Amino acid sequence: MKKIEAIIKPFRLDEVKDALQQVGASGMTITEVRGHGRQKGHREIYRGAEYTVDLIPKVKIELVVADNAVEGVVRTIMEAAKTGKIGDGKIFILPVEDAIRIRTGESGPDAL
Amino acid sequence: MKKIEAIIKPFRLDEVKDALQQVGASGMTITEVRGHGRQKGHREIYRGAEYTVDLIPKVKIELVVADNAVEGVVRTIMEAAKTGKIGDGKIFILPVEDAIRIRTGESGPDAL
Amino acid sequence: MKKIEAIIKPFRLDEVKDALQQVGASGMTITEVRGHGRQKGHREIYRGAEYTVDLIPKVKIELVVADNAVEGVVRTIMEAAKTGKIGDGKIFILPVEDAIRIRTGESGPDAL
Amino acid sequence: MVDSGHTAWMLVSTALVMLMTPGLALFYGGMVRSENVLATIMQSFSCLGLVTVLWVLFGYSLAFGPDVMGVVGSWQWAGLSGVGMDPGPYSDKIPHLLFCSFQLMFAAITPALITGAFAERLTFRSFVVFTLAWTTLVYLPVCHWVWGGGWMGKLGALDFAGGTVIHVNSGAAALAAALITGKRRGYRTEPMYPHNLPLTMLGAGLLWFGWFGFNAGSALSAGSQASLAFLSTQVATAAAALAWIGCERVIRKKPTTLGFASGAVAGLVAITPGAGYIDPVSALAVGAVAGAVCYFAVLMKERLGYDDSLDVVGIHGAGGLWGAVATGLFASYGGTVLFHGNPHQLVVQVTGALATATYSFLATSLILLAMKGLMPLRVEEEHEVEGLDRSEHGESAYWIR
Amino acid sequence: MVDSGHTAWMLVSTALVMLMTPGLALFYGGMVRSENVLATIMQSFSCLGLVTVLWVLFGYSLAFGPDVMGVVGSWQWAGLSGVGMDPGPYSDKIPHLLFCSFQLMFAAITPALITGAFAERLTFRSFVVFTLAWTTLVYLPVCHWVWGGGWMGKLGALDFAGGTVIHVNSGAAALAAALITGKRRGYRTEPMYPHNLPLTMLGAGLLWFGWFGFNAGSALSAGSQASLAFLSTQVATAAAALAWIGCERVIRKKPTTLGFASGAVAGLVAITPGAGYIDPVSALAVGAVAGAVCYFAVLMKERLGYDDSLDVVGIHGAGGLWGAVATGLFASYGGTVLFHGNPHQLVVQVTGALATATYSFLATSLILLAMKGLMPLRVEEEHEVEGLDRSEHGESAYWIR
Amino acid sequence: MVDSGHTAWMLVSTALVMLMTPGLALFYGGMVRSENVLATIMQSFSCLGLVTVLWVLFGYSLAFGPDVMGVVGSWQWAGLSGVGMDPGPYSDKIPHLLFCSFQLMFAAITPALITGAFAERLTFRSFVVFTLAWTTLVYLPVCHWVWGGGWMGKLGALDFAGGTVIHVNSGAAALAAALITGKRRGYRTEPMYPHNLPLTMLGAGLLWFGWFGFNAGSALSAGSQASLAFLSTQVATAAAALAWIGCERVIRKKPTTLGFASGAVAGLVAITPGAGYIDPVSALAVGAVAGAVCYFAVLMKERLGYDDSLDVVGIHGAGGLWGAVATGLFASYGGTVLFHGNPHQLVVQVTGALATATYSFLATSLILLAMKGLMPLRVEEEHEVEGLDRSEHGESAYWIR
Ligand SMILES: Nc1ncnc2c1ncn2[C@@H]1O[C@H](COP(=O)(O)OP(=O)(O)O)[C@@H](O)[C@H]1O
Ligand SMILES: Nc1ncnc2c1ncn2[C@@H]1O[C@H](COP(=O)(O)OP(=O)(O)O)[C@@H](O)[C@H]1O
Ligand SMILES: Nc1ncnc2c1ncn2[C@@H]1O[C@H](COP(=O)(O)OP(=O)(O)O)[C@@H](O)[C@H]1O
Repeated sequence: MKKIEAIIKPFRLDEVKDALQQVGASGMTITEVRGHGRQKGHREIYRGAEYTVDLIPKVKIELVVADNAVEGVVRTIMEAAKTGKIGDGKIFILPVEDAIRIRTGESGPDAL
Repeated sequence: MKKIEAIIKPFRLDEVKDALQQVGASGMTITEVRGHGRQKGHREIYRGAEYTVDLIPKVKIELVVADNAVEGVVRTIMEAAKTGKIGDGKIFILPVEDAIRIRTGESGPDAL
Repeated sequence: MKKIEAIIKPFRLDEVKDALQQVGASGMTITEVRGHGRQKGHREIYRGAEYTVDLIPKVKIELVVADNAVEGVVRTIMEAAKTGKIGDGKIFILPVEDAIRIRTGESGPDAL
Repeated sequence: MVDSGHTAWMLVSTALVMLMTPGLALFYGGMVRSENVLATIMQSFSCLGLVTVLWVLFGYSLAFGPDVMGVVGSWQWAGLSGVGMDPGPYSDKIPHLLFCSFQLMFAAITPALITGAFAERLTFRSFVVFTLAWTTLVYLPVCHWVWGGGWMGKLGALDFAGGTVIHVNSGAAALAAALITGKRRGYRTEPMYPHNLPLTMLGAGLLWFGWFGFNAGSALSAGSQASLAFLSTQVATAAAALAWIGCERVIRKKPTTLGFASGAVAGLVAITPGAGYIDPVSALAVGAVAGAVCYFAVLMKERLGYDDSLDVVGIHGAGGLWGAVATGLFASYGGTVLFHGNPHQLVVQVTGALATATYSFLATSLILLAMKGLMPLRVEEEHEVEGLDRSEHGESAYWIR
Repeated sequence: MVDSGHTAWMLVSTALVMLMTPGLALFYGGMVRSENVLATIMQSFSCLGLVTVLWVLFGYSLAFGPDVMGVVGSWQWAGLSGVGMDPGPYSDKIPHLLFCSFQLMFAAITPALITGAFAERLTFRSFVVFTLAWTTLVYLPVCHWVWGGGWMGKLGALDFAGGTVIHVNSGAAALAAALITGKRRGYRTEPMYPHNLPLTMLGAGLLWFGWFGFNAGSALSAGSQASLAFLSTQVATAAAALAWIGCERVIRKKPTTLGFASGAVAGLVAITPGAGYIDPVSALAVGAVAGAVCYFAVLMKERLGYDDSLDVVGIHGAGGLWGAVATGLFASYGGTVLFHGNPHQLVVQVTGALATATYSFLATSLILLAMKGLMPLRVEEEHEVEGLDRSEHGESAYWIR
Repeated sequence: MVDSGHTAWMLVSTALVMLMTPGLALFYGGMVRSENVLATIMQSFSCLGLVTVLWVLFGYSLAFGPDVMGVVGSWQWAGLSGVGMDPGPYSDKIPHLLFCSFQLMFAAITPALITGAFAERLTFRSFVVFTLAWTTLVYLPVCHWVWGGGWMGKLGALDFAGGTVIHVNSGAAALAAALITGKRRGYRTEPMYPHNLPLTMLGAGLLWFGWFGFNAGSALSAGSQASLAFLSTQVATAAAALAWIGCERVIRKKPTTLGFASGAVAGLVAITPGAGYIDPVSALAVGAVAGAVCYFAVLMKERLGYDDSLDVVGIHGAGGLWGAVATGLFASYGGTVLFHGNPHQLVVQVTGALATATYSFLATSLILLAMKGLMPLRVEEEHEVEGLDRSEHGESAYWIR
């Protein structure tokens, strides 16, 4: 099993979520994060002063999937999340040793 | 060392936290996340319109533990988090290569 | 590639971020989390009652870096995040199998 | 004859008392958990809706209509028939309709106060039934007893702006409601922090502001007594807020913001029955004692074990009782009292307050027990965990990115 | 001669109507997504700024200055010349300046109401240009027609507090604005929840409170008519709020908090033209119908497909039209109407409302189309996604840890 | 003789000024970081508590009691003895007690304004000591000088509603306080954004609303002067808000919401001393200049390097000074001034304002330096990082899920 972590632009979330559901990957966990990278932040004004806010709101999607599903899921995310502009985000793939469903105690790919 | 990631129902957090503390696993990090899976979302009404909110509030608990502690921790979480209803969540186990305590620089299991 | 996860005190975030940028590690993702560990929580008062809040606000920094950059990044974080007091936090290192840049499709270390 | 100045003041006072209900909605709303804030706000706002309709149809008549044996008003003024643009029997300086509107706002906020006792667990449906029944069976008669020509007013009980009618009454009802609806799931085992204290402080500010209409408006005219009531209100509120945070400082080491607000409300409650009778320096004493009394009354809840979510008993009940007594001790305009040589007044005050508390407690219990037989009072456990905003109203309060 | 009582009431009423614009800012602000809340609040507040300056320079003169052929006021009072501390032609009991201030607050809130239609997409610059143009070309003449000595007032149209001038007018303009500015990006495909409903409820509370100044203040005196308007306002609001959540209960199974607030505003709108003429029991009917009519008008938006972000058409447009009709049906003081044997009044009411709606719709369309030729109305798509708070104002609303 | 109309207006004005302190609490509270919002709100509310008690005990007497050598009032009215329900020496139309209440609200908000200068770092204990000392040693005498029969009033200084007494005074004190308490940890190296701008905008709305009581209420009657003051206030506020965002547009490219609110407050401050004397068109000028002056005064802070957290100096200090001058330029009722041929008045205005600023700056410095010798002024560094809500009050503002 692998864990796929995708950092995407928040307004693509609905599209990505729907696309994943259509390829059968309905289990996922979403976190609101802030990202720092090439995409430039914006300036905020507070009375006299001006600040640069360089942490940009992003959404992290985490899915644990069986090994053979990785490629499809990654492709789906890339297609749905892409706007072609800087800041579209990254996908990382990490190894997972086991997964357990709390409700039933099932483990391994069955638990997903 | 392993990293245990548990996605649970928010209202079980206190119980899980207390149970973990009792088995000696007091170090942990909690994130508020939203989950998508078999558990159905709920409908929200906004003036005329109705929407389905299918991202459900969950809590993610992350603990890095020594290899021999994994089993006990997983069991403890399962017992404390289980309600038996859909949406109880998952536990994932990931390999960790190293851990460092910032304050002292200790590393490996000593850092936990 | 490795994923470096650092749990630090929120008020050190700016310093850590700046220090990382100076060593060339500008890509990172930040999450607001709450931590439980040796650092004691504080008491909150609500009319008659008193509660102990033992989940302390922390910030999690995640960076995926090439293998040879790990040491430098870890050192940088340690220096910038350290206050010497309990609760300074931890750094965890996890293996990453692949990374993809959504915008271009580049993968591996090039995607970082 | 209608006087423009008095009418101006009473129009404003009526608007101010109206504002107290939204103020209360926010005061209470900030104190519950974030998944129940809308349900809590909704209950207060709904009281404005429900009681207004009831008041026009028959409420005003039963409370203030021609007296029937000292117990209740007659149906003669139902549908506000005969309640017109000329002055009525309760004031010869303002239109009768305006007096009716002013009193309506008191009737609307009283059941809203009670909602604090059963916050975070009642179904909206039960709340609606309860509010209609309680207003009809408890508020209207008690209001009549004191202000509408009923027995308590005839006895000589002093209740300038509703310490007994509104606060003792809602406090006693709250106790019954807390006991009968039972504790919130997780009470005392899970943390139940206020989710938005700035909202609560805003609510407290609006309550304080609106209360000038409540207390100084109860003079029914813009003159000396209104001015006295105004200043006494301000002074007692300030003293009570300081007293509460003083107690906190001593007992818990830290004065809290919520404590300040709670103390302020305690002071507002306690000065209510005597506002137009008590001089400002005595008001200092009334307020200071109110802050301490209510602080300890709230602490006592922990010992007694019932779950009065937002401390209606500790603040409105205890504060209202102390206010009734304090009026019997300190009133110096509009009647002689203990400290001015008339111990009898104190007896009258205590009698009135206790009679009201007893009636209200019993009648509220009967209403709720009857309801319990007919419908579930509380939401299902699962919904209580998920929060009432979603389960009862299909809404979420916040979507902040 | 200036009367202190009437003046007191009108000073307060003016302040209350002023407060409605910040109230509206929060009511609207809570309903948009969190990345647009400041831009939304900013538009309402800016109306207070822009219209105040315009009013002093020439607005009051064009609206209320000496009549020019029933269509508009003359420039005679520009810079408020001749508008002084003595009573003017519109009231002999309050200073002319005070009447001018009272009317200013109405002029300020009307364009603020329209901003709900194009919320979350207009540039701040377009908003400023639009508000200045619309106030000058639409509000001032319509106001003159009804209240400043123009043709509609002469025709005998009853509009006690601005149902036509403010609500029908802003509702029709909102429809034009929604059609011409186009839908928000993602409308109907992405969720667009209100981001902070407690803020919206607070706004609703302030609107309700301020509306007593709006309606009861429109009597221009503190007497019987103000008292009647006050109570009718309260009653219609309550009935409409209950009617709305009643409809929700039947159709969607759940009564909502936002529904209560929306219904309340619908009731406030509908009673506005008749507040000083309609008795409280009839006000119950006016309100109840208003709640249901507006509920369905809002639902209809879904079918018709335009994106009136915050339902200005459904609430102010539909509610305003019903109010104009209802005044022709129920008014019993200050004129005879249908239910009191004068069907002609109904014709006058409908004529006035439709004429206003038509003029407002057409003139607003022309203004916006002309602007569209000169500047981009909407922010760039990227900025719409990112939120207007950042792109237009360089700010973020919340940094809550 | 007590007049019902004037009394009605003054009751309302007093309530409106009271509301400004909670309004300020929210205005300030929204501007600090989320871990200090309660501490900030608490300071404003506490001023209402502390100053009210002090006022009744001796404050009113020292400020308004029989004059002692032009410097301070006597103790004769301590405990409000002799301050009764009949009119007093300051107005023959309203009860003396009411005048005393009205003035109390001014005394309460003034130290609350100062709290913006040392926000996010003072201990609650120091704040309490400072507020009591400052009110006694600075506010009471300055108030006496201008309004209580003291030397400044005798000199002929015009200060209609407290531009000097409240704003110049608090602005100068704020400068001393910012200098002596020192900068916040991380000032200029860490971002210190406002954490909740909608809250700030709400506060601004309430301040604006309440300020009508402050300025128009200062006529002490409901008549022509109150009406003039009302409109001038509205006009100056609008103009100043637009001027501020205009400056932002030019200099930073983007008009901000906080800028609008800041400009509005600047306008309210600047028109305060002249509200009852300045015609609406001149008020446009007063406001427009105020917006620009305060905008640049705030920018200057960046250069001068002190940390006046919420810009009390830049807004109340600079705005107050400009207001004093503007009154000497534009006042046209109640005195002749520069633009009406009396240059001397300008000299008097400047003298009064500078004398107040000097006294206030020096006395505030002495108070704080003395306190510094006796107790720590600031919280420990660790607590400053963690936030004052937790360390000083044991509370968290938000628990939003
Ligand atoms: N090395 C990294 N480790 C973790 N997260 C990263 C890394 N680099 C980028 N990110 C995340 O991806 C987001 C997008 O990256 P950015 O460099 O702005 O654009 P792009 O991916 O188009 O090159 C960042 O905001 C950050 O959240
Ligand atoms: N494949 C997955 N990867 C990551 N998170 C998942 C995955 N599947 C489920 N989850 C998380 O677990 C939660 C519970 O899953 P769900 O399918 O609703 O119930 P159950 O675990 O009882 O089958 C989801 O809300 C989601 O947060
Ligand atoms: N085993 C663990 N797994 C995951 N996170 C941990 C673990 N131990 C500690 N943490 C995180 O690190 C933070 C600091 O740990 P703590 O024990 O308080 O201090 P220190 O690191 O100085 O010993 C905790 O608040 C928690 O977020």
